[in-house]
Amino acid sequence: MTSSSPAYVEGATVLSQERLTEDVYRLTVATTTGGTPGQFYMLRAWEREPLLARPISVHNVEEDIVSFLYQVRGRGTELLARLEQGGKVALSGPLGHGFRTEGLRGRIAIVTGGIGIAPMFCLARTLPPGDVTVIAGFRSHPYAVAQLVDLSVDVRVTTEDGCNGTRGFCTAIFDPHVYDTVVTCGPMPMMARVAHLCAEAGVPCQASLEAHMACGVGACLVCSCPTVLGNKLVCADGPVFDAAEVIWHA
Amino acid sequence: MTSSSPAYVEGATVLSQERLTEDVYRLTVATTTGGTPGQFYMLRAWEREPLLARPISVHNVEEDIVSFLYQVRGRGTELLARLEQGGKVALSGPLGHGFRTEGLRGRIAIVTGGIGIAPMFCLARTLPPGDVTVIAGFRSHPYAVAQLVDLSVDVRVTTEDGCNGTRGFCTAIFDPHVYDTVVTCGPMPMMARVAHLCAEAGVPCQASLEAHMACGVGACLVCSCPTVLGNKLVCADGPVFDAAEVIWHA
Amino acid sequence: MLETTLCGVTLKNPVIAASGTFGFGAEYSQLFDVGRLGGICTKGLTLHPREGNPGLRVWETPAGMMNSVGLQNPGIPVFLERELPRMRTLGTAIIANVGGGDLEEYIEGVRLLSNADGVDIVELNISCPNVHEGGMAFGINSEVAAGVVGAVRRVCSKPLMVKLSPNAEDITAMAIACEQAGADAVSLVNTFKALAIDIHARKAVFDNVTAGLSGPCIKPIALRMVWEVARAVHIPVVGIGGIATWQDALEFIMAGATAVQVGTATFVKPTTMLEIIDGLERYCANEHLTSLATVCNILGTVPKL
Amino acid sequence: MLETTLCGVTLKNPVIAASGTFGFGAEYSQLFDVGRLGGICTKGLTLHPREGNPGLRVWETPAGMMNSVGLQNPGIPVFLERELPRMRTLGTAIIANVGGGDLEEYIEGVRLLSNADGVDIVELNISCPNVHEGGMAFGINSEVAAGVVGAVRRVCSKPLMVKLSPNAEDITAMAIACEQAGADAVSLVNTFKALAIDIHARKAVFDNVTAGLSGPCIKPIALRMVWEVARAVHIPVVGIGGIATWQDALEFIMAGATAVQVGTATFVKPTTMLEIIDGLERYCANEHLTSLATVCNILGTVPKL
Ligand SMILES: Cc1cc2nc3c(=O)[nH]c(=O)nc-3n(C[C@H](O)[C@H](O)[C@H](O)COP(=O)(O)OP(=O)(O)OC[C@H]3O[C@@H](n4cnc5c(N)ncnc54)[C@H](O)[C@@H]3O)c2cc1C
Ligand SMILES: Cc1cc2nc3c(=O)[nH]c(=O)nc-3n(C[C@H](O)[C@H](O)[C@H](O)COP(=O)(O)OP(=O)(O)OC[C@H]3O[C@@H](n4cnc5c(N)ncnc54)[C@H](O)[C@@H]3O)c2cc1C
Ligand SMILES: Cc1cc2nc3c(=O)[nH]c(=O)nc-3n(C[C@H](O)[C@H](O)[C@H](O)COP(=O)(O)O)c2cc1C
Ligand SMILES: Cc1cc2nc3c(=O)[nH]c(=O)nc-3n(C[C@H](O)[C@H](O)[C@H](O)COP(=O)(O)O)c2cc1C
Ligand code: FES
Ligand code: FES
Repeated sequence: MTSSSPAYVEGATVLSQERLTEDVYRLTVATTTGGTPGQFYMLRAWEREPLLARPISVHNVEEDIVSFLYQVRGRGTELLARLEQGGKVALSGPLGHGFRTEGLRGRIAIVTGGIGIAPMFCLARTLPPGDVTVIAGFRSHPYAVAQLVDLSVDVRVTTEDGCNGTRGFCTAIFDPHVYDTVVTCGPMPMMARVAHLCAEAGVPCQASLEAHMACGVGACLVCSCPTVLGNKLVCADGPVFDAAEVIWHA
Repeated sequence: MTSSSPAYVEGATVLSQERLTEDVYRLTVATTTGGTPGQFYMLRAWEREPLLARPISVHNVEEDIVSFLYQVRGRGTELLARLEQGGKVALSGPLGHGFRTEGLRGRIAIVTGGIGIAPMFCLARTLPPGDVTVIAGFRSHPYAVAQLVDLSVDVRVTTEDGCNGTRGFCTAIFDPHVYDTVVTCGPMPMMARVAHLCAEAGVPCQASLEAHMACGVGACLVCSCPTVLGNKLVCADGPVFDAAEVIWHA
Repeated sequence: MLETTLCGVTLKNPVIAASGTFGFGAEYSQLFDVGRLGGICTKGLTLHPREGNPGLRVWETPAGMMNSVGLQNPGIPVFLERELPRMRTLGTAIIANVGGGDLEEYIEGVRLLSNADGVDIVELNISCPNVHEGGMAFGINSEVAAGVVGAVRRVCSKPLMVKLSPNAEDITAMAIACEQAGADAVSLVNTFKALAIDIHARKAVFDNVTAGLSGPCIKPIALRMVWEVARAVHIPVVGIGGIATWQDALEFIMAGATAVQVGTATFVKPTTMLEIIDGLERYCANEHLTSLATVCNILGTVPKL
Repeated sequence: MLETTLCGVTLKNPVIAASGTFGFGAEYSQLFDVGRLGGICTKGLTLHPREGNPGLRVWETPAGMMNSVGLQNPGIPVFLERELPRMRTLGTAIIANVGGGDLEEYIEGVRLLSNADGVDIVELNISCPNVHEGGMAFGINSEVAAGVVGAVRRVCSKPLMVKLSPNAEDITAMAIACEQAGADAVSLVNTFKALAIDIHARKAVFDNVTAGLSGPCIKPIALRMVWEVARAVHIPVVGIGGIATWQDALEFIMAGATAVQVGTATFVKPTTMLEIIDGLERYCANEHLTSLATVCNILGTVPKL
């Protein structure tokens, strides 16, 4: 999981496609391109429509594989989900700046909402397990949690329908004061809330943002997000930002 | 094989897809929409591209199936060829005016080039076998011939590479004088030649024409072909025309 | 819920078959119940019969198609005698689309159509890119267009809808000019002038070199034009261009269209217009709208010009 | 075989990265050898830095995409200091694309670029549909455009290429006006002004309401415009709009383009331009062409205007 220089691979082979819940899948691809936690790839597994590739975070990396955890949202992810073992996928990556792991010290909270859990497995692997608490919120059935538990990480689950763990949002059981650093990924309103709580508590927080992308490499400027330092690019300056820099609710 | 009124069927089920040669397939679909020899269907088995459905002749009809014989030419036929048993295809048909079988009397020659043989199986089935000679030209390996032989039809094959039957074009072994009526389907230059030979010999000839189509029902006028009676529509006035009417080489 | 009034004519719903893509209605009635449509625009008619263009007439492009039909039609007298009576049995509004090679032909053609029982609206096509001598020539410059519309208006006792070209120099100015010259409505857009080249033959795919582009590919531009025009005129606007789903149709309505026309999408799937009607119906029900007029022209944050 | 001269500048090949889609070249050099390209057009530069537009900036459409970046750039002085030196190491021609809010900004911007070592060509963008105060305003009317081009010409010692908008009232007249005002070349097209509506939110997708459409969907229209312009002017024409394959590029060349620019297709597949170069190379070899000029502007059946 050392940082490697990005590449475009036209036909990477699908090693496996696992369906974890109704709409969440794990795709494992043979590629040596690697990546660090929080980095992402642009994926494309169709011929014409949709036009653009889709950004998906690195979920796990081994020497010669990269895996992705993703939720079917629209046409692009639906087509990704149709990939079968042996199929081909075009990918560019690893791209962007991931989590600043040098800044992750002391008691670390990883707060995620839904598919925001995707980049956290490879992150948690790099951290001392005893120091890490994952607070993961889901609408309903949780996913990708068992593998974190296997790392001996402390995992607390919330579900909106109460089918598992605490009923409610993950932010309800997240108290920033008991942590030294926080990492978050999930829907914007959730991350905004986490960022707000952390700011109040004076705890540093890194947030992995999303934006619609075209190039993924910083060339087209469509993925900008407003920060206190001006517009930044989610793909090239991020996707991970210091939450205090981001202008939430812009 | 009686004439039936056309219908649009959004998801007809594929019963079988057989590959006959490298690029020729037979697709059999469950539908009760029927059709007469020389009629065609507009087929579509993909979501967006190409935009338009593709016209394919009725190859054979039973009570609740229709089959098609087709050659992969471009994207549309390539996608048709990807259909598997159980898959779905959208079809409109049967469309157009087929062969005027009431005009097929005496000794009948069916002269085809390449995939032009497609509509001839269901035609030959309706004719008295002893009266029918099929002269079928192919570039290389013949296809869809055995089933005609099974009908006890006299079949003569030519191949351009000489791998089977007489080497050369089918028109080289076609003498119109020994027939009372002629039916032809194949590449335009070949049909033009057949039409010319028939005209010289004073033998009536019916030709099944091709044109790029959009609607297939006579609504858009893109499939016009010049005839001595003015522009006619291949989809609605044809695809089968009296060869003497057609202005070949327009 | 979907009933729509378009320049005084009541349509069952705002979904109309676009000219040149639906023949005279009977063709598609083989495949579905065309009586459910809000209306049908006839194939472009001219006073005199026309053979249309020679050579290839259709070509596919990414998410679109080009056509070069060139106003092939039997002429208005034959239409009135042979096609109109049959159209009148279809149970939907009849919009006669009329083109012309010169001003005289337009005037004479409209006069005949205007006197015909059963024609509900006359749609004046000043925007066909596929005829050399005319048609689009009238649809580029606003003053020229106003001249034709004014002249035709004088002989037209039916509601007069003018169909605009996206190739116009300034489509908003064009719409205003048509309104001032007496148009009761405008419909837009016709096809975009486009080119395809056969690299093997080293020549244009079409004998006429250029041809008209239609289909989903043009929708974003057509929608922008409809929005611009709807803000600028006070007559109804009928939206056309790449509409393939009820969501597309609703976008045009939200941009200010009173009704929509669907062309190319019918080739893709013959029942497209029925699905659009059903979808709009469901939308109204779900959103508790008594009429689509509620959501018409709602990008109103920007003031009317 | 592919070597191409564009207003006196020798390009390795006629395939250029389009402005705004390729940053300053270094971004994509992560993914492929950008030194193989014929040239790179910089992101649109303005004298003063710009933050670009707020809100969503990209939206997909059938076979295309809309963008509303709005000339976000660090300003020409910062470009010259920070980006140009790095660009010069890439080993390909550098075309500085320059926009502006008013005439003064254009003139001052071009003056700075014109004096910079390493800028091979200045591409004057009078056609950006995404900036309120300017840009496209200059690209609609030929006389207005001629005014800007003339003024800029006087301060520009580099070859001056003017980038035209497909939203121009009359793109042929526009090209002629630019030629007469001193342009050394024209490039076309920029993006088409287009609209997308979020039917759930009942408002435009983009804060600016309209945005610029690019990608394969626009190719047939862009190709027609290139053909029309190439017949009308005597300066080189650079073709842009939806080019995604070598066959597309060849169509533009056959329509009269000396070179082509590729934008959106690079997002679809980063190595698109390399494939286009390889494809053109193979084509020339197969057809025994010593230069693509042989097949440039071969729809010549129609006489030059
Ligand atoms: C850096 C980055 C990393 C990501 N990592 C993951 C991941 O690991 N797993 C995962 O499931 N998803 C991830 N996403 C989100 C993923 O890119 C989108 O869900 C996907 O692009 C949707 O494509 P679609 O064609 O399925 O949906 P569309 O039909 O394009 O859209 C469906 C819905 O998703 C929204 N959407 C579309 N594209 C994006 C986007 N780029 N960002 C945010 N919302 C979008 C649309 O607005 C719409 O509401 C990531 C996004 C970014 C920017
Ligand atoms: C009435 C009718 C009946 C037909 N019956 C059969 C049949 O039974 N079996 C069969 O294999 N084919 C048949 N065809 C031809 C078939 O429609 C075309 O081969 C097919 O549309 C090509 O589509 P594509 O997307 O694969 O190729 P494209 O990529 O569209 O084109 C590949 C090549 O085929 C040519 N072509 C494309 N469409 C047509 C067309 N409609 N007519 C003629 N040439 C075309 C193109 O010019 C090009 O040279 C019939 C055509 C018509 C009009
Ligand atoms: C094959 C074809 C023929 C057409 N003929 C006419 C015509 O005769 N008169 C006219 O006003 N528009 C004509 N049009 C334009 C359509 O009515 C419509 O304006 C255009 O196709 C855009 O809509 P669409 O994208 O839904 O097809 C024609 C379009 C096509 C595709
Ligand atoms: C995201 C994006 C940003 C663009 N920015 C600029 C720009 O700054 N200056 C400019 O002249 N053109 C700009 N363009 C237009 C492109 O250079 C090109 O003219 C247009 O996209 C059509 O080509 P395509 O279809 O190959 O993308 C931009 C296009 C895109 C997609
Ligand atoms: S996606 Fe192109 S700059 Fe970020
Ligand atoms: S394909 Fe439309 S009229 Fe023949």
